[in-house]
Amino acid sequence: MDLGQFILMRQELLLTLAAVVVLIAEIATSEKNKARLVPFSIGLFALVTIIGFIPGQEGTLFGGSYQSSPLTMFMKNILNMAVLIIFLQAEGWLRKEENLDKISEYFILTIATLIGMNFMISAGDFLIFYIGLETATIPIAGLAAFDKYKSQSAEAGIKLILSSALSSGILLFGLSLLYGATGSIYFADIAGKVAPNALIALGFIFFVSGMGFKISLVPFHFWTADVYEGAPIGVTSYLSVVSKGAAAFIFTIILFTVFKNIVDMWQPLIYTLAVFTMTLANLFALRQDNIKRFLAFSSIAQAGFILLGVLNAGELGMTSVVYFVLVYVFTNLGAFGVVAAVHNASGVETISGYNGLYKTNPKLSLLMTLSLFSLAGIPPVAGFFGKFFLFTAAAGAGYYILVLIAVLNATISLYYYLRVVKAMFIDQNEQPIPTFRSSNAMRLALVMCVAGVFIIGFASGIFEYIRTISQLFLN
Amino acid sequence: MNVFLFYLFSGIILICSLLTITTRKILRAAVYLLCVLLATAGLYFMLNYQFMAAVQLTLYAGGIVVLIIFSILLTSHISHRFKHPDLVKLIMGVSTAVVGAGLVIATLLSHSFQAGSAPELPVDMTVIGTQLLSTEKNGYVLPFELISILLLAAMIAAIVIAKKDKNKNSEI
Amino acid sequence: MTGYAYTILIPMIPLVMFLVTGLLGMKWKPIVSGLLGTIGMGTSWVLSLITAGSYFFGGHHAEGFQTIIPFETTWLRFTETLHINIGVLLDPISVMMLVVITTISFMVHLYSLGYMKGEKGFARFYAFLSLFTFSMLGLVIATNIFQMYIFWELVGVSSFLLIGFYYTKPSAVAASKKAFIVTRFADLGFLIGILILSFVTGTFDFGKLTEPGTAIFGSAASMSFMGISALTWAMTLIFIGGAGKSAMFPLHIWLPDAMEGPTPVSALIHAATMVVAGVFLVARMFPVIHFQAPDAQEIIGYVGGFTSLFAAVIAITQYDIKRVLAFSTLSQLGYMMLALGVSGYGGEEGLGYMASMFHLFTHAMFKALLFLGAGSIIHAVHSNYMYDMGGLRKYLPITHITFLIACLTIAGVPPLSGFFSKDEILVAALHHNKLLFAVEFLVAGLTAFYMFRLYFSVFWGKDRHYHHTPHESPLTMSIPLMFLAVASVFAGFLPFHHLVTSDKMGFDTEMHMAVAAPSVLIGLFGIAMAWILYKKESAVPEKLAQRWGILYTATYNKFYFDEIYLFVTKKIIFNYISRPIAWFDRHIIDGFMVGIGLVTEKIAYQIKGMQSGQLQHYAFMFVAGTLALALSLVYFLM
Amino acid sequence: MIQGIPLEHFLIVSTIMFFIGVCGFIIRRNLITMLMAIELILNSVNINFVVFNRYLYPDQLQGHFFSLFIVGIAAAEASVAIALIINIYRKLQNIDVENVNELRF
Amino acid sequence: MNILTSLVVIPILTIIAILFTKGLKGARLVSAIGMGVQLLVTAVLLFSYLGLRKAGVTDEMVFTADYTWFKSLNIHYFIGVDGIAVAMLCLTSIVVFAGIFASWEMEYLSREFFISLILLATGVYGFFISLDLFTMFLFYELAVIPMYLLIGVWGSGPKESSAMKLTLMLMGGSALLMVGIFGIYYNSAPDGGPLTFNILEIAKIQMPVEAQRFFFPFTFVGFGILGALFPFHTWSPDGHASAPTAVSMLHAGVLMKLGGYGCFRVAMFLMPEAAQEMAWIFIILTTISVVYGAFGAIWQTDLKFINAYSSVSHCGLVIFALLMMNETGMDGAILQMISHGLMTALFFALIGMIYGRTHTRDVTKMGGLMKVIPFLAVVYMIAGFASLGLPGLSGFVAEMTVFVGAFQHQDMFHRVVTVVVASSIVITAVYILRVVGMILLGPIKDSHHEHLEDAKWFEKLSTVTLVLAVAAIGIAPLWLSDTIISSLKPIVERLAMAIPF
Repeated sequence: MDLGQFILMRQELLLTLAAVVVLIAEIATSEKNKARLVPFSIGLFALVTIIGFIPGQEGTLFGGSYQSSPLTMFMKNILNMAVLIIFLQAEGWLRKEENLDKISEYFILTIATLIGMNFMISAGDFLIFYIGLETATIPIAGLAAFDKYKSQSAEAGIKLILSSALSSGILLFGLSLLYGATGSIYFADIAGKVAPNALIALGFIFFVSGMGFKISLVPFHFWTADVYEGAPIGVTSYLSVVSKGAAAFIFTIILFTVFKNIVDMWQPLIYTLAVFTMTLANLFALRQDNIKRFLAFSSIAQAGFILLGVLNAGELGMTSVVYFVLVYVFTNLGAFGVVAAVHNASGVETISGYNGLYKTNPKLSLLMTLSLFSLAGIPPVAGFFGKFFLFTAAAGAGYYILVLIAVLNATISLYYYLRVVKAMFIDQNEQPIPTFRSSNAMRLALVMCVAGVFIIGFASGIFEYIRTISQLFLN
Repeated sequence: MNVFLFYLFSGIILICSLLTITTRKILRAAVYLLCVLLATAGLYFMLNYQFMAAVQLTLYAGGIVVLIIFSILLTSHISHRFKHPDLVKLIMGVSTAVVGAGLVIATLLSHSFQAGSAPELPVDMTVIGTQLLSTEKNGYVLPFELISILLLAAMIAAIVIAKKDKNKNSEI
Repeated sequence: MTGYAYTILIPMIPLVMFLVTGLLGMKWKPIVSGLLGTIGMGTSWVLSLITAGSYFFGGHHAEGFQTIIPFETTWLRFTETLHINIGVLLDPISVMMLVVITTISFMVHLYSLGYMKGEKGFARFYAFLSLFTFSMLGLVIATNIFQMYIFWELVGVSSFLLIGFYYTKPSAVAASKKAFIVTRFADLGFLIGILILSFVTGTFDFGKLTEPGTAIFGSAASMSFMGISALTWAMTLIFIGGAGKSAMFPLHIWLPDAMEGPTPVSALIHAATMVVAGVFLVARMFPVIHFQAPDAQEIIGYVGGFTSLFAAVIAITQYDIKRVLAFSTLSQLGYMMLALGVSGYGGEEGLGYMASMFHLFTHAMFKALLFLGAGSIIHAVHSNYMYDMGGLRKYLPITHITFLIACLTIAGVPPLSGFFSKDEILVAALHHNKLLFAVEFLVAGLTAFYMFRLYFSVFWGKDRHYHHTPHESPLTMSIPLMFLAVASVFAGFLPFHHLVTSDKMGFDTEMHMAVAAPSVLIGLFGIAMAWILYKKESAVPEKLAQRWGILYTATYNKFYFDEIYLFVTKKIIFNYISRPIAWFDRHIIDGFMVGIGLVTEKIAYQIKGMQSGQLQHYAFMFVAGTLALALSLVYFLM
Repeated sequence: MIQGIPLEHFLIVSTIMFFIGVCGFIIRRNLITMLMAIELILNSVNINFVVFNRYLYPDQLQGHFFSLFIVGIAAAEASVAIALIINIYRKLQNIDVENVNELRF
Repeated sequence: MNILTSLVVIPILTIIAILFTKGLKGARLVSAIGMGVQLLVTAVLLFSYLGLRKAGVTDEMVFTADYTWFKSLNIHYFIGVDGIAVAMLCLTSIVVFAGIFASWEMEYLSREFFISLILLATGVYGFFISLDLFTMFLFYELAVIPMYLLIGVWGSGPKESSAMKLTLMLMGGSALLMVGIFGIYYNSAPDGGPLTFNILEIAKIQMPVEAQRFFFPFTFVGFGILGALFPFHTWSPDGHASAPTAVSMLHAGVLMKLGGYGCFRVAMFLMPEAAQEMAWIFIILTTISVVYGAFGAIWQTDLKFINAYSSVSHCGLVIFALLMMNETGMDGAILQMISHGLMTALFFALIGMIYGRTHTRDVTKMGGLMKVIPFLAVVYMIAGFASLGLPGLSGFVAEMTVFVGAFQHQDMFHRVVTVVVASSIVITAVYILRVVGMILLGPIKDSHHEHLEDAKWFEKLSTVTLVLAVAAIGIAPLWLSDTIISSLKPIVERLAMAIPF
C-alpha cells in the first residue's frame, strides 16, 4: 500500500491533526489565556473545512475497509460546515466563565466524534462502521453533561450513554447475525450474499433499530427529546444536525449498497417507520413549550421525512437525502443559533418566553421565522426544495399515499412552527427579552445560515452536483 | 469432556446472568457478572481462541468489572438492598425478553447454516499480530488506530465529567 | 333605414344626463340638475315624437310595418350564434312605447321641478329619473331578449333606487327592498326562460324568434321536461318575469308598498312605464307564445283576469290614495294581460293584442295623470290618507278638473280614451272566453266605484282641519296635469288598429255596441253608487264595512298576502333555511375541521405519558419496537 | 470447533444471555446494574461473533477481531458511563434510575 | 428581461427597497410606486398581448421563456401567458394597487406589512405566469404563507386561530395538490422519454387513464380548497373576518382565484378523461357551494362574514362553470373570477374603511351611513349591485356567461343544476339588499356615527380604481370575453376529445 494513497483519507487525517493541535495548544496556553483557544480552534477548524473542499479521488483503502468517493467527501464537507457553524455559535457559550477550563475539551471531543462520523461514512466494513459509530456517540455523552452545574445536563448525559449502549448492543447483535448468515463483515461481500431469509431479516431489523436510535426514528427516539433538552445548546445542535446527518448518510449508503438485494423487504419497513416517526413526533411537538425540546421533536419529524427519500433506492433517493441533510444543516442551525443567542443573552428557553421577540430583536426573529419556514418546507427557502425532492423521490418509488401522509404531517408541523412565529410576532409580552447584540462569531454563523437557506434552494447546481456524485457512487 | 465443559460454562453463564439482574445486592451482581465473563472466557478457550479469551479475562473481567466495583463502592452502601422492581417494568422486561428470545431462537433454529469450505486458518499469535497490523483485506490496523482515538476521546470525556468544577465547590 | 340612426340618441341622452347629474350634480345648485335633466328629457321626447311620426305616418304601409334596426352592435359573445347585441329595434310597439315613456317621463321631470323643490337630494332624484328613463327606453328598443333582460334589470334597480329615495325612512327602505327582491325572483324565471328558449332555438334575436313561420322551433317540439313541452316552460317562465314587473298576482305585493317613493316616481314607474314592461314583454314574445305555447297563453289570460278582479276588490277598501291608485294600476294591468291572453294572431283575430297595447297607451296617460294629481293633492295637504282630505275642489281647481277627467277616463265613460281601449278588451274577451269577459265586466263596475269613492271623498265632503290652507300647485306641476288630461281625453281617437297590431298589418274594426253599452252602464252604476255613499259624509260605508266583517277586514288587509310573504321570507328563508345553514356551517362543517385540530391536540396530550422520562420505559419501547418489526417482517417472510 | 456441540447451542446460550441483559436493563433501578446488563448484552454478542467465526468461517478471523474491538469499546463505554453515573450521584445523591426523570413529556 | 419575469422581479425589488425605508411614509410610498409600476407593466403586457394576437400570432402561449433549473428532474423556469393569464395578471395588479392604498394608514409595523403583502403578490404573479408545475407550486405556496403573518399580526378578532385555520387548511390543500403534481409528473411520459413538469408538454400526451382517475381528485380538490369548494370552505369566513383590509382584498380578490385557475389549467387540462368522468361529483359540490354560501350569507351579521359567504357562493360558481367544460361556460368562469376578484376586493376595502370609522362590523349596530359617509356608501352600493349582478357592472356579464354556457350543455343533469345555481341570484339580492338596507339606509342608529369623516383621497383612489375596473368590464365585456375564449380553445378541445370511459 502506497503512502500516497492516504490522501484519500485526508479529511479524517486533517481532523485528527486538528484535534492534536488543539490538544497541544491547550497544553501550551497559560491559564489566563484559555479564552484565546476559542478563536484559535475555530480558525483551525475553518481551515480544515476549507481544505476539505478540494476535490478528491474515488478509491478504497485497507482492502476495502475504507472507501472514499466524491459523495462521501461531500457528506463530510457538509458535516464540517455544520460543525464550523456550531463552533461559531458556541463561541459565546464557551467564553462563559464556567466553561473556560473546558474549552479545549469541547473542541477535541467534538472533533473526535466528527472523526468517528467521517470514518463511519467512509466505512467499507461493519467493523469500521461500528467503531466510527461508537466514536461518534460515546464522547457526545460527555459533551451532553458539559454543563455540570445543571442536573439536567447530567441527566442528559446518562440517558444518552445508557440508551446508546443498549442500542449499540442491539445493533451489534444484528451485525453478529448478519455475519453469521453471510460470513463477512465487508460491505462488498455481504451485498452479494444478502438474501431475503429470516435470519438476515432479523439481523437487518436489529441493525435498523440501532441506526434508528442514531437518526431518532420512532420508536427508537425516546432519548432524543430528553437529551436535547438537557444538553447545552451547542451540543444539542450538534446532536440534532451533525450526528443525525451522519447517521442518515451511512444508513442510506448501507441500505442502498449492502442491502440493495432486499429492497422489497426493507421498503415496507422504512415505510412503517416513516409514518410512525412523522406522525408521533409531530403529535409530541404540538404541545412543547421548551424550545429545545420542541426542536428535538421537530428534528425527529424531519428524520421521518428523510426516510421518504430513503425509500427510493436509487440515485434520486440518495440525492434527495443528501440534499435534504444539506438544507437541514443550515436550516436547523439557523434555528438553534437563534435559540443559543437568546439563551446566552437572557437564559430564556421557552416558547412563551419568546413572546414579543420581534419588537426587541427583529433580525433574530426574522431569522428564526425563516428557519422555521424552511423546516416546514415553505418556499422560497431551501427547506421547500429539500422536502419537495424527498417527496419526489418517494413518489418516484410509487409511494403516493405516503407522500400524502408526509405532506399532511408537514401541515401539522407547520402548526407548531407557526406557534413559535406567533409567539415572536403576535403575542404581547409585558417584559420581552431585551434587545441585545450577539457576538460577531454568532452573527457570522447566522449569516452563513441565512445565506445557505436562500442559496441552496435556488442554486440548482448544488442539487445537480449531488446527483452526479450520487450516480458515481451508486454505479 | 468438551460437551460437559460446554454445558458447565453455559450453565454458569445463564444462571449467573440471571442472578446478575435479579440479586438485590449490587456487589453480588458485580460478582455474578464476573462469573459470567469468566465462563465466557472459558468458552473462548474451548473454541481455541486463546487470545480472545485472554483479552476477555484481562480487559473485561479485570478491567471493566473492577471499574464497576469501584464505582459501586463510590456510590452505594454495600449492605443496601434494592427495592423489588416495579411490577410494570418487570412485566415489560420479562415479556420482551421471552418474546425476543423465542423469536431469535426460532429464527436461528430454522436457519440452515452452511460452513465455509475454505481451509481453516490457524489462530496463533503471529497470525493475530500480522492481521492486526495489516493494511490489506482482513487486516485491522485501521480499526486499531480508530479505536485509539475513541479511547482517547472517551478518556477526555470521562475527565471532563469527573473534573471538579472550579467555581462550584459546594458539590461533593 | 339609416334614416333612423338618430334614435340611438333617445336613450343615450338620459344616460348622459344620469352620468352628468350623478357625478357632478352635488357640486351644482340643485335646480341646475333638474333643468338639465328636464331639457335632456324634452329632447328625447321630441326625438321620439319625430320617430313615431315618421315611422307611423311617414309612408304607406300596405305590407305592414317594417321592423327597422338602425343600430346594432355585439356586446358580448357567448357562442357563434348566441350573442348579446345592443341595438335599437323599431317596430310599432317599440315606437309606441318610446312615445309613452318619453312623454310621461318628460311630464314627470317637469312636474318634479315643482314637486321635489327643496327636497334634499334633488340632483340625485333627477339622476335616478334619467337612469330609469334610459333603462326603460333601452328595454323597449331591445333587439333581442337578452338586451331586454339587461335593461329589465337596470329598470329594476332604478325602481329600487327611486322607491328608496327617502332612504332615511325605514318603510321606504323596506319597500324598495321588497320591490327589488320580488321582481328579482320573477326575473329568475325570466332568465331561466331565456336560457331554455336560447337552448331550444339557439338565438336571442327577436327578429328570428318572432318571424312568422320560422323554422327555428323545428327541433323544439320534441323537447319536454316533466311532461310539459320546453317552449311552454320557457314561455311560462318568461311570463313569470313579466308578471313580476307588472305585479301580477301573486307577485303583486311589492307594488302597493312601492308607493313609498316620491309621487312623481309612482306616476312614472309604477303606473305608466315600468309596470307595463311585463305586458310589453308578453306582447313582444306574442307570436312565440301564441303559436308555440298556447298553454302559457291560457295562463296569462287567467292570471290577468284574476289579478284585475282581486286588485279591484282590494282597492275598494283602501284609504291611502296612492294605494288605491296602485291597486287600480294592478287591476288595469290585469286587463292588459288578459287581453294578450285572449288574443289571436293576425287581423281581427289579433284584437286582444291591439286592445292591450291600446289600453297600455291610454292607461299610461290617465294613470300618470291620476298619480300626478294625487301628488298635487298630497303636496297640498301633506297626507296620503283620504280621511285627512275632503272638500278640496275649492282649493285645487286645476287638480280637481284634471283628476275628474282621469277618473272618468278610467271608468270608461265615452268618449274619453279609456272607454275605447277597455271596450276593445271586453270584446276580445267575449270572443274568446266568456268567464273572463264576465270578470272584466264586473271589474269595470268596481273600477268606476272605487275611483269615484276616491274622487268624492277627496274633493267633496267637508273640509278637514288643514294645518295651512291647501293651495294649487305651481305651474310646473299643473302644466303636466293639463297636458295629460288633454291626452287622456283624445288618445282614444288614435287609430290603433291601423298602427299597432299583432302581425303589424292594420285592420278595420268598429264599435261593438253590444259590449260597449253594458260596460258604460255598469261604469255609470259604479259612479252612482260612489256618489250615494261618498258624496256626503255618511255612516253608510262604515256600517257596510261592519256588516261584511271578516271579508272587509280581509280585503282591507289585502287578503294577508304581505303577511304570507313575510312568513315565507322571515320565517322560512331566514329562520328555517338560512339560520340552520349558518349553524350547520359553523358547527358541523367548520366544527369538523376544528375538530380535527382539537382531536389532534387531545391525542397529543393523551400520549404524552409515553415520554415519561423513565429511561427504562424508553428501553422497553425500543426493544418492543424492534421485536414488533421483527415479528411482522419475519412472519411476512415465512 | 467443538465436537458434539452443535452451533445452535452456543447461539441459544448467547441469545438467552442477550435477552437477560435486555430484561435486566429494563427492570433494574440501579444505574450501575443497568450498565452491567449492557455488559451482558455485549458479551453475548461477542460469543456470537466468535462462534460464527469458529464454526462457519474459520478461514479468516473477522468475527474474532470484531469481538476484540467490541471488548475495547465496551471498556471505553463503561468508563464514560461510570463517570456519568458518578456525576449523577453527585447531583442526586443516589443512582436510582427512577429519579433520573427531570426531563420528560 | 422577459416582461413576465419582470412581473416577479419588480415586487421583489420593491420589497428590497422597502427594507431600506423608515416608517410608514417611506414604506407606503415605495410600495405605491412599485405597484404602480407593476400596474403599468401589466397594462403594457395586456396591450402587447392584444397586439400580438391582432398580428395573427396563434401560439398557445406567448412571451414564453424557458430556463432549465433542475436539469436532472427536468424542472424548468418556464413562463408564458395566454389571454386568461393576462387577464388574471391584470386583475392582480389592480387589486394589489388598490390594496396598497387601502392600507395607506397602516401604522403598526408598516414596513413588515407592506413587505408581506407584496410577497404575497409576488407569489400570485409567479403562479399566473408559470407553465411549469414545479414553479407553479412554488409560487402557490409562496402566496399562501404570508397570509399567516398578515392575518395573525395585523388582523382583528380571533386572529390567531383564524390565521392558523386558514393556513393549515390551505396547506392541507396543497398537500393534496402535491400528490397530484407528483402523479402527473411521473405519468408525464407514458411511452418512455424524460418526465416533465411542463404543462404544455404534458398536454400533448394522454396520461394513463388509471393514473388520471387516481390523481385527478387530489389535484382538483387541492386547488378547490383554495377556491373555497364546499365543504372545504370554512377557512374563508374566519380568515376573511380576521384579516386586515388589504389582505382580505388580496385574498378574496386574487388568491382564491389561484384555486380556480389551477383547477382548469392543471387538473382539467392535463387529466381531461378523469375530469369528464368525475365532473358530476364536483358539479354537485359546487352547486351546493353556490346555494349554500348564499343562504349562509343571509343570516350573518358581521359584514366580513357576509362577504366571505358570498365569496363561497361566487367562487363556487367559478368551479361550477369550469366543470361545464364548454367554451362559454369556462369563459364565464374566468370572467366570474375576474369580476368576483374586483368586486370582492372592493367590498373588503369598503368594509375596512367603514370599520375604521364605526369600529364595528356588526350590521345590526349600524344604520343610515349614507347620510354621513355618502361616498363610501355609494361605492358600497355599487359593489353590492355588482355582486348581485346588475347589468353594466362586471358581475352580470360573468354570471350570464356562466348561466348561458352551462345551460348550453347537452346533458339534462347539467341544465337542471344550472337552474338551481341560477336561483342564487335571488338569494344574493336578498343578502346584499339586507346589508345595504341595514347599514347604509334608514335612520342613523348609533349617535357616534353622526360625525364620521368621508373617504380620504387614498381611499377614494383605491375604491375608484376598482369601481372603474368593475364598470369597464360591465360595460364593454366583449374584448375581454373574446380574449379569454380564444385562449380557451386548446383546453376545451382537449376536454372535448376526452371521451368519458
